[in-house]
Amino acid sequence: MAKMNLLQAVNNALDLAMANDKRVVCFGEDIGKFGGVFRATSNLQDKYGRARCFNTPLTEQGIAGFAIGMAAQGHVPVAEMQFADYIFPAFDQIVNEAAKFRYRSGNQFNVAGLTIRTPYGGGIAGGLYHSQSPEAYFTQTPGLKVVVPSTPYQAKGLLLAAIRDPNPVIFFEPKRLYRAAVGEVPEDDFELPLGVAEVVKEGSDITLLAWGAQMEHLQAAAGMAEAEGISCEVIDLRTLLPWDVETVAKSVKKTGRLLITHEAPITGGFAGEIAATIQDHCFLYLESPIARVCGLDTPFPLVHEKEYMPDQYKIFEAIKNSIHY
Amino acid sequence: MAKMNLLQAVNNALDLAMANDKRVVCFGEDIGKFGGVFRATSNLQDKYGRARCFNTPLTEQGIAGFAIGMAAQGHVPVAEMQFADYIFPAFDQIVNEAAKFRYRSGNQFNVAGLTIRTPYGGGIAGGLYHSQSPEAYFTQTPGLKVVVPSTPYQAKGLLLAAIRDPNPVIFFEPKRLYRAAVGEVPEDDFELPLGVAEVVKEGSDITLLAWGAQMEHLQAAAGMAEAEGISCEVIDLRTLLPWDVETVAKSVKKTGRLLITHEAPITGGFAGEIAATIQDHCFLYLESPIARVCGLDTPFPLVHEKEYMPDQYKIFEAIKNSIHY
Amino acid sequence: MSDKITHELRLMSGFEMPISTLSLLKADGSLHKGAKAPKLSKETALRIYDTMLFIRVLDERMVGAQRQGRLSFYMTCTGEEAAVIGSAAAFEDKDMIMGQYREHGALRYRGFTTQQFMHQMLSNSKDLGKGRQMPIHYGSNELNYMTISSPLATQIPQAAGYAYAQKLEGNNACTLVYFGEGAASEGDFHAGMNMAAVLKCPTVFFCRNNGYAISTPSEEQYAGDGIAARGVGYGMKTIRVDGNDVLAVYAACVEARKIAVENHEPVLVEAMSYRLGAHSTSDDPSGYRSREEEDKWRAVDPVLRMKNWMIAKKWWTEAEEKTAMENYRKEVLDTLKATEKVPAPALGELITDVYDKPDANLENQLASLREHIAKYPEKYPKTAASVNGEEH
Amino acid sequence: MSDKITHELRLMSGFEMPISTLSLLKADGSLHKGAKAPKLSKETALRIYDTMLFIRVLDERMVGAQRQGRLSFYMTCTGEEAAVIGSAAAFEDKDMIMGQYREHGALRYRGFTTQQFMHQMLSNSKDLGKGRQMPIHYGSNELNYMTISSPLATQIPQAAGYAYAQKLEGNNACTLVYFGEGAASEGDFHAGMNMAAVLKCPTVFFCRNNGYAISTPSEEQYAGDGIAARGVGYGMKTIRVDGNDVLAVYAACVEARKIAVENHEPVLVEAMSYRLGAHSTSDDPSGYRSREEEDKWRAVDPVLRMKNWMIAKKWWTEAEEKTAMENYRKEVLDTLKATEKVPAPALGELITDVYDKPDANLENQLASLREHIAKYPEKYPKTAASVNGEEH
Ligand SMILES: Cc1ncc(C[n+]2csc(CCOP(=O)(O)OP(=O)(O)O)c2C)c(N)n1
Ligand SMILES: Cc1ncc(C[n+]2csc(CCOP(=O)(O)OP(=O)(O)O)c2C)c(N)n1
Ligand SMILES: [Mg+2]
Ligand SMILES: [Mg+2]
Repeated sequence: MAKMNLLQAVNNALDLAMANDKRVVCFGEDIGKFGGVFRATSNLQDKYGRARCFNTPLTEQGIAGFAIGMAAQGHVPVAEMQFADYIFPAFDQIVNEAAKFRYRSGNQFNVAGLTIRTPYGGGIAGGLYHSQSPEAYFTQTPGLKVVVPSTPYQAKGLLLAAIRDPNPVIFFEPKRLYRAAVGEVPEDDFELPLGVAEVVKEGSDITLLAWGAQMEHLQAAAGMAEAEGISCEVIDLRTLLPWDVETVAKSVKKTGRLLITHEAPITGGFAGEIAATIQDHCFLYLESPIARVCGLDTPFPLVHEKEYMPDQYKIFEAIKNSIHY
Repeated sequence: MAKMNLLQAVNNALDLAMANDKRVVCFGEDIGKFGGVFRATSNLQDKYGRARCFNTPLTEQGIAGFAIGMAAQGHVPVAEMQFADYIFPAFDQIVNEAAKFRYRSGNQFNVAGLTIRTPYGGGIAGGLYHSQSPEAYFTQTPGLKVVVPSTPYQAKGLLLAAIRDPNPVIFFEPKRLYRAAVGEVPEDDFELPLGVAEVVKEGSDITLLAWGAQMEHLQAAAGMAEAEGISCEVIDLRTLLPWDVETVAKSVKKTGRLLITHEAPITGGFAGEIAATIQDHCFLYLESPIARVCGLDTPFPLVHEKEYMPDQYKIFEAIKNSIHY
Repeated sequence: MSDKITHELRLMSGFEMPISTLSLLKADGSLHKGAKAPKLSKETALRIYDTMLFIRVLDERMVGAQRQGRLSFYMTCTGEEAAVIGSAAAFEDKDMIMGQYREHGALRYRGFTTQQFMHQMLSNSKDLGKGRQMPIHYGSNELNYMTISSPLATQIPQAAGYAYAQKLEGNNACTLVYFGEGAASEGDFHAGMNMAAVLKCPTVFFCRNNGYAISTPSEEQYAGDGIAARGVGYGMKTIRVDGNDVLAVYAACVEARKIAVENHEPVLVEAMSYRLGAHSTSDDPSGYRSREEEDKWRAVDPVLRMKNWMIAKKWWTEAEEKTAMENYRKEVLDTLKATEKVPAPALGELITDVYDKPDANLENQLASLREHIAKYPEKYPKTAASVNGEEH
Repeated sequence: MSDKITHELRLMSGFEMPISTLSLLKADGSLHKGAKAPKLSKETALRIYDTMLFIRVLDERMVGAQRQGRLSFYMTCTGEEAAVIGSAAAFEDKDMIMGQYREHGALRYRGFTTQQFMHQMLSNSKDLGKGRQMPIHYGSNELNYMTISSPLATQIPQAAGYAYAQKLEGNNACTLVYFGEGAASEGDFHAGMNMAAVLKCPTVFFCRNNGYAISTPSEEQYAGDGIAARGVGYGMKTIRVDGNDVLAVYAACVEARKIAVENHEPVLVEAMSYRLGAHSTSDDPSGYRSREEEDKWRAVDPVLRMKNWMIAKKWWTEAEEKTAMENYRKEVLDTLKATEKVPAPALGELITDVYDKPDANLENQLASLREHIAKYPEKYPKTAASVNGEEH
């Protein structure tokens, strides 16, 4: 075990992936010599050469298309989108191409090796275009896997699993935690399974669900609630597509209550999908409406970032509302 | 009143909009001399000249960006995306630019005049790339309005309202109904309000909700259910963003049951958002889980189109399940 | 950037010299004065020409079949056979081909059988694509021919990436990617061309400039000197050829492949041609172009031009032509007829290949669907039988 | 397309003649032999130079303020002042300017006040953008300067559309759009340039080629003859200028604007320059480029070059320079200090301008938020006061 922050965990996972499989190739804007604007790819060019770790021209649609082509050939591209806010020019390549590659060809071709990494989320004074959490834009797309780690440990284990998973994976990294989250991470190669949620803490009164950076707020709120005698079961979803309905439903059948939180705007966010599914699976068990504590239905505002964010106080209030419904 | 099919209603709305406001300009791939691959813009170039109705080069991101620029200047662009399946290259311009234009500038600038029209949906043997219903990709985006008509009457009234609405509007046209849906449409200029759902038929046992082409299946299913003595309240949502929570919630409080249907894959589709919101608003009134009858979580398959579609039989079965829960 | 400095203000308004077009073969099948024919064996020439004839027949018969309602959709290659087949012939089997959709000639050249064409177009259980895409969206892993995807130009940056991976692999293979002059307006074109140039990908970009994108003529598509001028702008070796001249196309592509594979760098080939038929069976060109224009191009038919050359070389006769055409007509129609009896893919294929394996969610959706179909078998005639016991 | 035919196979591998760079002014402020200075009044020259000095001061002081934590973020124009301000000066106030982000010199030239700059950078209630975007995302309707948007290159097709609308309006105005050589790799660049050329939009595309996109040098950005070569490919009148030569920039832009407005067609100007500072305050260039390289470019400083010219013309003196710099330093720091006291925008602004009016959903969200903040005022210091009665 070693102490790593989330960024180091990502860098370490990439390093191991490249060391163990020469088909693994990393590229994106500024990721070469410079090591990326967040330094997630530091030293990789020195270690593995320019052919396997390189800067691309500034074109997200090109990066995604290029990565798809490499993956179709049998290589294992790990492409970086500099910010999740800038993934949209690549949207067509991701949802129309990568996601449908295997299906449309009757499995003649696939992009098994494809992974797209991108830092997402607010809390860094980034305003409209350095704060978005666009995961729900991708969860409507069969064929993709969508993964969001919340700790350095998860970042390493899930990223290694994502790179090796035989399906295209969008890997959202919580950039607010890049340096802020520090934890013990095994130095060896290891994987955490995709599609499996983690029950972080058991409890009996309410199930609290989140992923990525939002886990921090969720756990703080759970702490506040526990202090008032509310027993919280805390779940980290980890993979959003395909998501672990079973673990969540099982928990809600036990607690009778569910709260979901994400940073993205509430309307159309992934909490809606979860709520819709769980009210169906757990209808007779629910003691109060499934609560969603999410971003407002506005673009991400710089100056009112604090007010916009679904923070621990908002979550705590919603927990109490749910309990006292 | 005149008998028109949905295509004629669209063409008629464009014609009136161009006649009444010389700032209205139509463009897109093949929409000029040829009148569009579906002929929605027939005769408009002859009538209003090449400067106001023209072919563009083949670039959806360019079309959207160009339209945004025109709208920012104060013109009223009505841009066509040839198929909704091909709207994704324009995704960044739509969700990062058009949707956020007014907000990010503090209302210094806006794209009030912008409307993007695009034919969507299956049932025409189009396979993966001529069948998609991508509305939910846009309903996560504050700042946009998303409108889907289901009849020639609505097509005209809503399109005229969309063109004149002081916000960017994505207008999805149900292409399966272009020629199949025929109805009485006022010849004069008229508008139907955006953001307001239509209660198509009152009933007391269950609320059935859809939009666009799916209304046809929904009404057929309602007919089957009524024949078995189930009284259905049928609602056409018409505008998906911002959507009419009040009308739907009021109905569900009365009937105690809700079924939502759309063609897009169930996971991440807009039915999830509606279900999540309504279970919150109507928790104590619900007598059975909110049902979603939607497309499967696969790309749109050509040969199994019939099996994939949420047709009247699937809806009918789901109505019975809900009633007998 | 050059170090060329000027002190006189002058805007460039085009090339100092417009890009010229390589042309070797005259319409009568003889060589232009000064033109040098590429090395082309009789065997290869016959294979190219045979493929041309097959494609002519296939296109003609399938358009007919579509009119009869036996097929939902079709697109022809008519007028562009020399560009498509002449280019494909210059590559090796190990090279990947990524098409736009109008390049079934290249696929045929590689050995796709008449039967395979029919399976795809009829979306049956033997279609390699499992019936999921519209007719003409062929693909074959065995033949290194990437499955066609409808969204335009997406294959262009993919071809750069594919070729880059081939370069890493070190097996002296390259990628040949086709696209229309219309698709070249997409952002993906720019992204792919520029990346290939900067990252030195062994990709041959082959633009079929056939004058139209559906109804949009090339004057409404671009204002510059075609697509070739852009290649030069990307710093890419570029050549423009007469797309109706099979020798010019072949010669340019042999050279392009050589540069791509030996220098590890991309090459752009722009073939000037004309789409003689409608855009697709859903289109009617009389709404946007004249008969006269079409006739002008019909007079420089690429197949006829090659035939004249072949006959002049005594590699081909009118009698052989007649037999070949008759045989292909019969083969195509017989195969179509027989293939109409092949059943649709099993219902289970609805959920395979979304992921490497269906997840629990998809398995549940399929199970519900099976139950539903069992209740309403008459509403789902394609799959009811397979649900009722014939399938597990 | 040209009718030029060749029978000899030859690939083009670059321009027959590389694109030359217009240069008028030498580093010492004298004109090159044979160079003709553009008509530039003393008044305009002084306004350009004054703007340069202000921007130098603003950049220097704001980088400092950012280091002190008084500002979250900043980007400088250092090294590119001649390109940005020299170009803006060639346009009329009615022309729309769409920037990328490094063109605050153009905004200043139009009259944006020091106070307005500060309001924006401090995200306060007087910021025209209502504090929603990061520092340096200026915009002013009054000054026809479109609000900056972070996603790169999106403004390029928008500028084509804006200009097309100006043409329809018939008011002899055009759109000037700035972008970097990095942004020119985006698909939107291709889309916008090609559309402007085909649809004859009065847009002047101004590429600031400053050698880097964050850490990526231009050799890893493109392989061709810069961005100018692409303009020629789109059939667009194109000129490359020495971006550190204010006279060359100004002269080229006067001509470009004339062509755009009179002929209704786009023009591309590529200004060759260098980003002397870091990409932004979040960047440290020592990780990817050498001091020597920077020094080479510092030696051809555009502001100094203009100063030398102004002094030679007796339009400017060292004494005036000293006073101007001192005044601006004081003005900038005083204004910064005073502006730090201006309160944040009211909470209600969180939901305005999403639509023309907030809908019921947004009103409800705001109402809940107010209630929440009233319960936890200490957690939301920026807005708690406004919730507790100071605001309705
Ligand atoms: C992204 C996208 N936009 C639009 C279409 C619809 N479409 C199909 S073919 C076509 C024209 C293509 O023209 P070109 O590239 O010149 O090829 P050609 O048909 O002439 O061979 C269009 C607009 C599409 N398939 N994909
Ligand atoms: C679509 C998009 N991708 C990535 C970024 C992140 N980014 C901001 S500036 C920049 C470099 C831009 O370089 P260039 O266009 O040359 O302008 P310069 O900074 O040199 O003035 C990058 C990659 C962005 N803002 N938008
Ligand atoms: Mg074409
Ligand atoms: Mg730059």
